[in-house]
Amino acid sequence: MDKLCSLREAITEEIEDGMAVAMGCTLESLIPFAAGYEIIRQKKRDLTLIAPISDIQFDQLIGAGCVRRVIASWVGNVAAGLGHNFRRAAEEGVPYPLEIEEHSNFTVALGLKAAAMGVSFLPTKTVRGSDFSRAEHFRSVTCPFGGEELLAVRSIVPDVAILHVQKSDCEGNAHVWGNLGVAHEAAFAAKKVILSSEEIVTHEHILSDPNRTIIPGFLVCRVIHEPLGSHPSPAQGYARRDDDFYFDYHDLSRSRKGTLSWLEKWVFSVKDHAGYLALLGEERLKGLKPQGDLFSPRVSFNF
Amino acid sequence: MDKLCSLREAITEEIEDGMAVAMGCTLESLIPFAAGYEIIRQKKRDLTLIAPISDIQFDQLIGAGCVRRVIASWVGNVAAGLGHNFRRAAEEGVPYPLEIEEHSNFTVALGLKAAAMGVSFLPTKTVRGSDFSRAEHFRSVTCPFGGEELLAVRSIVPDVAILHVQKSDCEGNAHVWGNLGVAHEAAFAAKKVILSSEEIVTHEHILSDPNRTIIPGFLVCRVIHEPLGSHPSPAQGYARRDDDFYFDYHDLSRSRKGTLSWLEKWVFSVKDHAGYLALLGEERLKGLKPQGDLFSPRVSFNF
Amino acid sequence: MDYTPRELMVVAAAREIRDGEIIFVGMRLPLLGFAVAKEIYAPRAIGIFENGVMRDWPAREAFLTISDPPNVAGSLYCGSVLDVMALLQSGRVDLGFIGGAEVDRFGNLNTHWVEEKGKRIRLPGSGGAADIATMASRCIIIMNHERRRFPPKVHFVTSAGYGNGAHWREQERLSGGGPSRVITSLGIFSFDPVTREMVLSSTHPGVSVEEIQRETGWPLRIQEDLRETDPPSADELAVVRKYDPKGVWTS
Amino acid sequence: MDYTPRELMVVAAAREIRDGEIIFVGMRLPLLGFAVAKEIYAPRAIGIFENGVMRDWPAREAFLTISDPPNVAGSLYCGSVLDVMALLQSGRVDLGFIGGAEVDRFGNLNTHWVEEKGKRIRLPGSGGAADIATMASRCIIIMNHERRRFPPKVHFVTSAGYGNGAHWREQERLSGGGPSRVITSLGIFSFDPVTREMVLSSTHPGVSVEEIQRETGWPLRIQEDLRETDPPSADELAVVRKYDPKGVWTS
Repeated sequence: MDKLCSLREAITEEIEDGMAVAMGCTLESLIPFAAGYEIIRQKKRDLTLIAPISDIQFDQLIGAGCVRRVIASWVGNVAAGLGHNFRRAAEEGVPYPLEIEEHSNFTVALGLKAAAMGVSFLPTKTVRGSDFSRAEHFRSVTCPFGGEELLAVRSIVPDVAILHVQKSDCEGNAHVWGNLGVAHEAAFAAKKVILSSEEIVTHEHILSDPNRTIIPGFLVCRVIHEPLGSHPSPAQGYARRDDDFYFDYHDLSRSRKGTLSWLEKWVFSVKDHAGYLALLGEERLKGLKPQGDLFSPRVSFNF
Repeated sequence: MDKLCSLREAITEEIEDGMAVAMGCTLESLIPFAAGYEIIRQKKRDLTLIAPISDIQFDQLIGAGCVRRVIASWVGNVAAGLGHNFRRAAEEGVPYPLEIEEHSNFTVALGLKAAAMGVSFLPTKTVRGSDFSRAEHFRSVTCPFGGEELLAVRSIVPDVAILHVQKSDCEGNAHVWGNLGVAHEAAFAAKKVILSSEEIVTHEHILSDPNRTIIPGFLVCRVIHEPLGSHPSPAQGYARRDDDFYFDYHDLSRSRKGTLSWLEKWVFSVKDHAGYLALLGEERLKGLKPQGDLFSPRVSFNF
Repeated sequence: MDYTPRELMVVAAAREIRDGEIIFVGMRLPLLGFAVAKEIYAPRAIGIFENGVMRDWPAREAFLTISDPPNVAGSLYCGSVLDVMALLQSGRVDLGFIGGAEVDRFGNLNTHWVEEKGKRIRLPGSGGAADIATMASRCIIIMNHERRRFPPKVHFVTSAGYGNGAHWREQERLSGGGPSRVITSLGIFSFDPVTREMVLSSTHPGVSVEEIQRETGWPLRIQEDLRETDPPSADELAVVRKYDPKGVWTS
Repeated sequence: MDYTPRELMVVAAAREIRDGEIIFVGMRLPLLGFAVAKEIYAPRAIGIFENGVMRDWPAREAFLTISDPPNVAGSLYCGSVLDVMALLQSGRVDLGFIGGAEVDRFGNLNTHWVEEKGKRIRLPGSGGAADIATMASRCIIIMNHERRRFPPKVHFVTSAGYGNGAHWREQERLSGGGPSRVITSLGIFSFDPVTREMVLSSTHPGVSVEEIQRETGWPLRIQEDLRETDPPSADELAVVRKYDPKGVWTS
């Protein structure tokens, strides 16, 4: 079944106000920024965002007023520091008050893994002694064998996971490489998955390396062909990180006014991701093109 | 650190009587038969064997008198049916009585995963209602969130995991592809790992595709270069399954005497795996060579 | 039309697969059934295997175990046991095929041990069968129909069906739906929606109810509109023979 | 010899790494410390990153986040957050580097919120720091030494050190060993083995005890044999500059 569509169509039809959306699940790379921009453009509201760390994506969506709640371990600007919109929302309720379900990287991963595994919790030894471990999504559980007391992490079930991948076929069978973060867990935890992909490849291409398939297509509802759809975050083999973009965002988002002008320029004034890339300009995009000769060796599936 | 050695040396120095050994963890493929034969040759005793299903490997080791206990979900001969030596040990204590920790495929995987994760149990919904779920390695645990009652699977900690892989460097960094079974879980659960490998590749070769690394070398104590070390089980890209070998074993192992003569011929009468391969003969080995042109596409790690 | 009893069983299994479903397949007859379904009724079905392999098309080459290279090459996804079991536990597997040495009137299966002439025979164990039986949305049991394999109560419950009937699965909180059919070498059974007892719903062509009763260890319950199993169509048979040209599984 | 305070901190971090250890690295100074250690003291150390990457050699190219392509290419292992956290939880990570906005006298770290002029400032949160603090065999805390960052008690415990001291970690059953050192821009601290209080063990060249006391929010405890931190050797400095030629992290 061909699931190819535009980002606009995917976000219009699959994302409803109030949904819990996992995105930015590979940490600082392959963040589905283009999808995030489209969510902002369509003025989705009251979303719950889920990820360990997704660099400035959560800050952008919070600043744009799309978010009511985050389930995360870290929200900010990884290279530059604090997330100004996250701060404004958490400190002053601007543009909206923000609920925060506090996690560590590990506990977000465990919560998603629990959902992916179909169980309501997973036990862990982590974050004992941290003040945020007293929150309601952590509870004590006793090992029925040794009697050891562990912390139970409540499962985290996204309504949707949005992932940017390197290769997908039209059915959403996707090859991903590089650091995987919690991408696999999020895809299997979510009720449905939206993929944006650097390349659309043939089904046969996917089948020629089934070990590279991180997401099987039967979990996926929409596939968008969106090269550079993770800009400014990197996509191994396809795009370097656009560091300046993060620093510029950091500077401009210091004020609410600056944030609004940033959003106007990069999101609202352009129609879609093609418009965004045009705004970045060819020269800048050329500078993000990977160089080198680092290819994986082919392996044999012969028999 | 170069960990290359002979199978004889690895088994002599790393396997002690009474140890818990995970082997055959990729189910019916990549079973480390050569390592199993060396364990038999060295007359190791009182081992606990761990795997979901490892085709005839457990039956061989039981028949050879090496085993006191199995932690498994299935012991037999996958294509031919029952495991005669398993039966004799379980029914009549021949050559030795056998303790069986009964599992399903999923619960073996969960027990190993618990150990790999460093927790004493993992919760599950499986095998409820099965008579073997009343055994002591399964206990009830209540979810501290919804109050749901789940089954806790006790962690399974192998002293050693023995894995056959397609490629390893001298330090034990290993690329594996095809079905992965519980290989990754077993490697991370075990106190140490022994690898036999179809190919020894350079360290640079491993680093050129880090997503293919299923076992990082720092978990590994010994690496053995042993082409066809999984015979008669298949190694994707390197060897087909030798079906007749399993059927012949099945026929001969029907009797205790037949088993002893099988062991004499294929294990004790040969010095090592080279001798075993010589006994199989070039013609037979040629017939197991993979054919075709099924190679994975190269992916780019450029930046 | 000429066909073997096993070819009929394969086709009966295939007819149970709906398009788009995720199926825990296994080897032998269900694998062929998956092939027939894919080629005729259910082109979008996905077959998953307990070793971590997922396929959207059955392999063309013959093989004896699910981890054999022909079943791995050209697959959709190669991962771990936990990956596929996670799908099962999270309720995403629509259908699983299982079998065993014994099945009883409530669809409980035994692959642990049986008694023959007063002697206990040890069998291989669960494998993934107990996982499928517990958690798949529905299961189909495939069995050779012999009296010793159809006792009123199995010696040991490896893979739970409906326990002792009625609300047992709900009481024991099994997450899957339980067995929906038993396809045997003689006929096809479904389960009474209230008592959860096995009910004969069709007899294979040329098989009498009496013969089935003779090979069943409890008084048969028979569906009111008992039918004869539809024989394989030419199309169905063509697919079976395409995937098992030498009759390794179906002769 | 000419060096910056940060170069000294990098070298001090490097000297804490023993050969063959598995280290949770992180970005900035610890990443450079890992490079120095690998090239000089600890050629067999393994660096792991919370995004799932494991490396046996630091990347030569500069980069700003652990998921940047230079840190991925040429790595040993690329997996998941759970893969690396499993190593931590199973007690196999020897050392982790962490930092924060505040550290207190028992080595507790805060990256959640602080107060400035009566106003609450929201910080980014734990990331992986709480995981490392709880479970690594030992942790090293790296901090700019400023009085507002060294309160007697942190506003919020993000990453637990020794809690309120003495046997707190054992009572709370934290599986890791806790912080072993605090490397600051002014000196190096260890922890009293009984009270678990931070103890000044060396002052950086040119820094007085009085200056450190001034920047510390509680009465300093000072080790009897207080030393001066060994300045970077030429070899150490050469490696720092090889990996940070433009002084992005160390100027």
